[in-house]
Amino acid sequence: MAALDPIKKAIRSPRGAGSAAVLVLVVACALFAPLLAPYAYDIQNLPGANTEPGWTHWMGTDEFGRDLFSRIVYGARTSLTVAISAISISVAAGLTLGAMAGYFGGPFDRAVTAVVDLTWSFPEILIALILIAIIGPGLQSTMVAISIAYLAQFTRLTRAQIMALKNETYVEATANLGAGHFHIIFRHLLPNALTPVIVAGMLATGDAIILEATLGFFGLGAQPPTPSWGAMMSSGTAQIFIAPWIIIFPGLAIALTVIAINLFGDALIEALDIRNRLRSS
Amino acid sequence: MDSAVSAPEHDLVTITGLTREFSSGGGLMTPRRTMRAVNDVSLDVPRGKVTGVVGESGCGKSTLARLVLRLLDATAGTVAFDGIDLATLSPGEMRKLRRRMQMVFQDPYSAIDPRYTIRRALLEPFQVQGVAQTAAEANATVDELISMVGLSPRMLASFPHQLSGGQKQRVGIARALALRPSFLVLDEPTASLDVSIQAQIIDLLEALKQELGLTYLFISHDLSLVRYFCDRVVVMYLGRAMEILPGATVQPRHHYAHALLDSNFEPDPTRRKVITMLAGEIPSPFATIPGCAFAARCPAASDLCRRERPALTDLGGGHMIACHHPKD
Amino acid sequence: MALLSVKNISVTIGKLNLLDGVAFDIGAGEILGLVGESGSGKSLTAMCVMGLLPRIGGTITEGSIIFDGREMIGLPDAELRRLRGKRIALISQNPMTSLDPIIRIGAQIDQVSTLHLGLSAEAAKARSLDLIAQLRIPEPEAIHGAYPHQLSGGMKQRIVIAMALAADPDLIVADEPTTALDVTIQAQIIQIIVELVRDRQLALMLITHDMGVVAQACDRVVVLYAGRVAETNSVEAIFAEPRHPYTRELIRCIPRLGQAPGSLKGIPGAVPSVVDYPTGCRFNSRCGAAEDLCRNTVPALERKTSGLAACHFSEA
Amino acid sequence: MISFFIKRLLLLIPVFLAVSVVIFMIVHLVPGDPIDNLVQINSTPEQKAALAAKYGLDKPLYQQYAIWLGKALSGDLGDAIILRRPVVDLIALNLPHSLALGALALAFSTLVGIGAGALAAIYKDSFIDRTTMTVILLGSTVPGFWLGLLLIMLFAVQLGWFPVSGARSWDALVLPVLTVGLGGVALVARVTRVAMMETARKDFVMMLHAKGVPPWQIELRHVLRHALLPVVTILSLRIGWILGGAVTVEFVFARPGLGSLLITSLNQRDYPVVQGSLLMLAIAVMLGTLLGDVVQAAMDPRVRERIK
Amino acid sequence: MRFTTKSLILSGSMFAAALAFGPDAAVWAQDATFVMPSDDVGAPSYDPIRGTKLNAATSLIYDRMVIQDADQSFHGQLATEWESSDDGLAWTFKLRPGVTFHDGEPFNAATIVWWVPQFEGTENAFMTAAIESVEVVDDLTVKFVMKNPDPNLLSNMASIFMGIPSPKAYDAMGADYGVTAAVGSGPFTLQSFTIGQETVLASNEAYAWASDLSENQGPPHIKTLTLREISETSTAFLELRTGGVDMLLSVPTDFLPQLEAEKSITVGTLPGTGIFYIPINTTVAPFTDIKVREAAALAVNQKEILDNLFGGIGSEANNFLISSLLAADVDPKLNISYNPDRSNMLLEEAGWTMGADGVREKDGTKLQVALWTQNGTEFKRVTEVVQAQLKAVGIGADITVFDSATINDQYRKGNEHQLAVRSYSWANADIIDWFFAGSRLGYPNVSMWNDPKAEELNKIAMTGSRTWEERVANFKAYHEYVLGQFVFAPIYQPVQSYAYSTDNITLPKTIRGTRIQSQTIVDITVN
Repeated sequence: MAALDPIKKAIRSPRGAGSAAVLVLVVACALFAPLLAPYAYDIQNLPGANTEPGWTHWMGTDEFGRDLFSRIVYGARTSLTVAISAISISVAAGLTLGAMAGYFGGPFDRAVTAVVDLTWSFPEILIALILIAIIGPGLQSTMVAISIAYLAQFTRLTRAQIMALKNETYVEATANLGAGHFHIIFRHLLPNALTPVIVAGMLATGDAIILEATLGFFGLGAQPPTPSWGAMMSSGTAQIFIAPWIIIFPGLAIALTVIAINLFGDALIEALDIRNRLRSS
Repeated sequence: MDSAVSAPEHDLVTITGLTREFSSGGGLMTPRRTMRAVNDVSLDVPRGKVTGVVGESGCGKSTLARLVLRLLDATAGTVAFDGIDLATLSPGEMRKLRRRMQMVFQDPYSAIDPRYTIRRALLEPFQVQGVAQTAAEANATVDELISMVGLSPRMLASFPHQLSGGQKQRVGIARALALRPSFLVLDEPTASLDVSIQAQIIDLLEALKQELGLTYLFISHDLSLVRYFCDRVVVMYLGRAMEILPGATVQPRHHYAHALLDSNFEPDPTRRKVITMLAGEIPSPFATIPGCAFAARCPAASDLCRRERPALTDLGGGHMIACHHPKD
Repeated sequence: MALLSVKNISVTIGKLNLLDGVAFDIGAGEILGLVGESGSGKSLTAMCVMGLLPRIGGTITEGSIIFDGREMIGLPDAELRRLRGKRIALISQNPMTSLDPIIRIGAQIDQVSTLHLGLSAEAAKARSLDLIAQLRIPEPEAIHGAYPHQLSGGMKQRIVIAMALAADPDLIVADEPTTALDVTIQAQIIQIIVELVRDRQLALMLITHDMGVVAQACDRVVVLYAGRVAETNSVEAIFAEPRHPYTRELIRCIPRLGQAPGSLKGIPGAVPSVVDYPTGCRFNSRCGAAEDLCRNTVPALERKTSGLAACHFSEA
Repeated sequence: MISFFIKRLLLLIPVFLAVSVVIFMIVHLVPGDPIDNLVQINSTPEQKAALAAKYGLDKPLYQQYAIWLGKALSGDLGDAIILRRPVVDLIALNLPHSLALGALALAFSTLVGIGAGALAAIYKDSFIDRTTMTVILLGSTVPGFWLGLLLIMLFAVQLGWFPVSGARSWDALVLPVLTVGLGGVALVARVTRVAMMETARKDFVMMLHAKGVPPWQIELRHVLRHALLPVVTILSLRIGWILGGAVTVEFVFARPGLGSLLITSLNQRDYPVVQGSLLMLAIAVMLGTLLGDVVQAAMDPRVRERIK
Repeated sequence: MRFTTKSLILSGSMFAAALAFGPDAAVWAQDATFVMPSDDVGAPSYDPIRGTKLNAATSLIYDRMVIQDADQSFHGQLATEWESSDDGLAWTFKLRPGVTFHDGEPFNAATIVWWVPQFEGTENAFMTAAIESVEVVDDLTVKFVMKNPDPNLLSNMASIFMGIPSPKAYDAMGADYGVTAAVGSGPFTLQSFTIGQETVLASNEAYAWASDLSENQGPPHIKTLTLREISETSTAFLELRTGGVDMLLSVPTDFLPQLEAEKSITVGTLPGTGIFYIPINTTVAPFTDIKVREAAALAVNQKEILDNLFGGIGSEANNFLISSLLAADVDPKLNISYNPDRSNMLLEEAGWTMGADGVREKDGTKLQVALWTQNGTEFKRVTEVVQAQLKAVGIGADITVFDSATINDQYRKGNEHQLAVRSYSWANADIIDWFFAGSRLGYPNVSMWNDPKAEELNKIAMTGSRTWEERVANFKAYHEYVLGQFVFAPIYQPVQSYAYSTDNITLPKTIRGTRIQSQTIVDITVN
């Protein structure tokens, strides 16, 4: 498959291979959490709270005596689900909005650009916190908040792509064949604009994982006992001296995942040779 | 071919007073500036002939090409195709008419969607026009099209980046011919190709014209190429037609046309020349020039030229010139 | 003795063999035309002569380049830098992008003479103003203080020429100096370059794809095809009796006034891509006279009745 | 030039108006009635209405907006409902901390980011490049609060070099600046690196080499200067990001700031404060882009040309 | 009167002693930084009359008429002695002579006459609601004429909201009072107040009227005291550990083990002033059924929580009041203690049968309820354990974590919450009224409890008691009734913990008072 070629190429570089391996591992954790986790994520064992990492509990236990490794494995599920769904919504909305704005231009474009530029200059965490204040706490609202927080980025990028692509000769050539806007947008512009937006979406997934964790740190997002890396760290801060592993392991899980996403994204960008197009926004 | 049987003396395309303005700025930051990319151009494109438009960058030749195909709407003036005023057509009618008028673009490298195979690119005209085809018909069509431009059907499965520039331009021509048009606008089809390939493409276009009875509007900056390929030549400068030469061998009399001619070095070391340096460079298209657009650079310019714009007048035999002091 | 002597250089970038045994000389005060179509290796040759090949990731795998009696290959960077700009200057292909857009024109010309001639700021400026005037640019003082975007393409190319002349070089490499310009300006720039070079008795390596320009400007011509020299000869001989079929075909591809309709034929096929050069003569797939010998054996660049040509059948 | 900036300021007016409407509306989208938080449990509807009238919450929305905007333009952002003092005072109290943290973090990100980015670009694809960029990537891939806690553990607890928290002395700024700054370093370094690599491919750089200009001079005087242009753009667009995004860091280090003021008042449904601090952030964002334009114009004659 | 205390002579002699050591004290004069309890963070003002949230520095700026010791006994601060008439309709207070406010204004009977009516119409009006009027007996004696007997008057007078401000400053400053300045007669003067950040206090060098709970009867030893507000407890803990601050006025219990491990840190505890409990929304199914309420309450394993979450520090809560209150001493049968067997039995009786997934169901409805909690480590922890404990008897609970400001909004809606984990801090039995009176449905009556009998008992307890003993008995009855209705589930009674650096400061040997307030802080010396 031609579509998989860049991925293959990306995996061939040492960075790409390493990061891809980590990502496969994380995704496997999320998919097969019940099989991989040695314990249930919500079974408390209060007398065994704050146990150091060891043979029975590889990463120790948390303040409720729950197995930290199992919770990190399940936490991958929460973090990835939130991040990937949020970014998917965001990418889909950004593609639509950006394509409309970029293709048709005019007052609609100016309005979209103004709003997008302004929200883009505000930190995602503030946008998400304000949105959650409006729509209330919980996993779904966190997803919505994150997706709106990143909407500006994808709208900008898509718009820039479309603006560049619509000057390509083949677009004019297709118009000259008598093609309508619909044909041009969906058969030519969007398919060609897709790659950088998807890669940017992939990179943003890393940021979204951090954002989800930060919201978890503020007590928003996944509700207990559902494990989320951010919420785990939030409650771990209270144990920082007696059970530092509670905060260190989820933090490492995030760092590792996000670094892997970034490195793999970089490798992919190189393989696809789209650095310029990503920067065009 | 329906157009081949039409009377040759009848003009296929008639352009009258065609003008197109572009404006830029006009926000709070910049004053609104208007340029006339094409300024009051009138021209007939005779059926079955090659009409050439020659000029340097910014002369409006590419805009003219797009106006003729109504890829852009004219600010003023009309384009009549086979007697039909394009401006009066509804989008649906215009779409139908596009089957009869097509374009070959300057840059073959970006003229095909990089994600499309050649086959898909060649079938797209039918898809866009809603021409239903069975799989067998489609295969036959693309085979015929690709062979017509001298490429092997093996290339149908290729992506554009796997083809050389010349091959891509051939695909571009095949795509333009897919709907069996009678009229082709060729917008500098060889400008980004090597000379050895340029000659191939010109040769191909010539053959296709004969074979299919096509009418061409050929746009180029290369006067020698235009004079070789075209039956009539229009010299444009800053959006205006400066001179219309009825035949390839007719000596131009406009000073600008001469400058163009002068700039062309012959491939013959025995015919080296000392060119007359033109003063200055092509003015900004936004500048408003009261008189002759070429006056500022013209060696023969007089006050009259700077004051009053010369009208395009017939010197006889269809040789038209817009100059107060034509060269002898 | 030749000012510059390029001897059988071969160049690779990555795994690609882009130049294969390119050789030519330029004498002092001579204008050499390096002609060929895209992919022939013209610009790469210029990079070799400028000692800039490593900047684009290329390596000279064999051969030598001798400038004024000194071997340039293997020269330390600092030495090469003293040659560049001072003794060998470059006029690049695209004047639009050859000047630093955020630095004043004057400063960019001054830079050369302060760097290589050790001139003071005032002296450098005076020299630059003089050069600007010599290039027939009006109001040198204003131009000296202007930024590149304020100038037209033709003007910019004249500034690039001034920059090339600023340290009184012995050799100028002009890499398609007019391709990016309008037709009327192209001719003027060529005329200016040739005039200045002739006046100063400088050597010029003029790279172009335009046989018209070659005929107009050059003393001798090197025809490159697919990374190899096809033929070198005096300009008169090249046009009068080309020894290589490629040269002959190339000249024939140019439309001439009064040429009969339908008589313009291109060279069949396309320039082969560097990834699949044919064995033997690289022109064999497009050559009407090619035989098995051409397909199997690389023709050597041999001396013919006049000039050198790499064709098994050229003497015929 | 000056007239350009006057024009730019004028151009910001409609943007400002649009933003102010959005900010005003956001607050009315948030569920929860501030009056409910304010009144006694068993107060009568009359008492509620009186309070609503006191804060102008009984008028139609557009009137409330007009009144609010009118006052805001004269520098009166109203009184905080919960915090019981003029919003302007609260902002005045918090803004300096945000500015200090923001400016220093910005300076840190810029200097370190440009340095690292330039280093990576000059030695591109080498060991130096990969190591620098990976180390920098680390800084941006961990949540700010986690990084903050780790820095506290290391520098404040283990080494005792800096205070754990607070905003009482200058050295209390070091760790927060590092925490906020490290996130920005990656951004600046990446932009610098890519911009330098892109610039290095430009024809004029080849021309400079052809002129025999020493490479270090080319990198520093020409290439880096060009690379700074996108860096300035990015940074100017991210002023609000730097001022408001420090909210987690402010939380961990128990520091005052615009971000934490905003979040606290949002949680308390203290609308005037939310509106005021958002408006302040929006103004900072707009001034940031304006400042970016000034710097751009100072650095790039083409920009000056465009704005003439 | 039982609580009448005479302390003038004692305090006079201590004053002399303080004068004698005066020069030395000056040598020792030092600065100190304390961290306020995290609950105090964000208190917007130092206006004790209109403020609804005051922080720990308030007791240092203002003196009160009386203060309370840990044993619930009252000690004079601005009042030296007091007595109540037998019918409870008059209280006479003798005021301490020689007291001046920080602005130099004298404190006397006129002050009290001005002060009491100020509460009218404020949120704190209930404090003085029983006082009809204040009469001046002489310059240093006032008489409160009561609308009805209020045995709780002294307890109210000891509240932090009863800090007495300088009338002159209070009237002059209007709405700004307490924000930009606060003028009391306490041992410290307010230097600066940065909301949410810190309050800087300076020693009131004129201070010579400490209560008999303090050894030091002169100005405080600490000359400049900074009270910082740090909402993140781990940050506060790290500050203490690194010497950035000298004392944490309150430490979450879960930090105690960590602090005790530190050599230079001493941790002390005071009796608790509140409990953790689960209000049960009695108006929303399934908790309209008392059996389900009881089952939920009995499912809470107080001991498990005490031992594992709080390291055994503090005590189990089995009813609604802190154990030092007499009204807490209810019939043992009524106390609510962990009893999973009965819990399961009750649920069976109520028709909820165990489902395959461990959650009970009835008529196809799952016994799945909402369990709300607020941000804060202790809350979230207790809630998570409670969730697991409820699950053990087949009650599934979905946790929602709100921030503390939003959650009250949510309660007010009345029908969205079912269970919640909450805590209060209040050392008086009238807290039952606050949380269960029918007039405060939604919030603070989160249980939405509105029952005629309870209202009647409430009325008797709140307004029908003439003496303290009567009041205790009435509240006990009210308490017992509420307990029997299972409108809440008690969980845990924390202790108050504080921690300080022994390297930096020295605390008096015995800590007096109900919490670390002015009476202790004036005794603290800086090493």
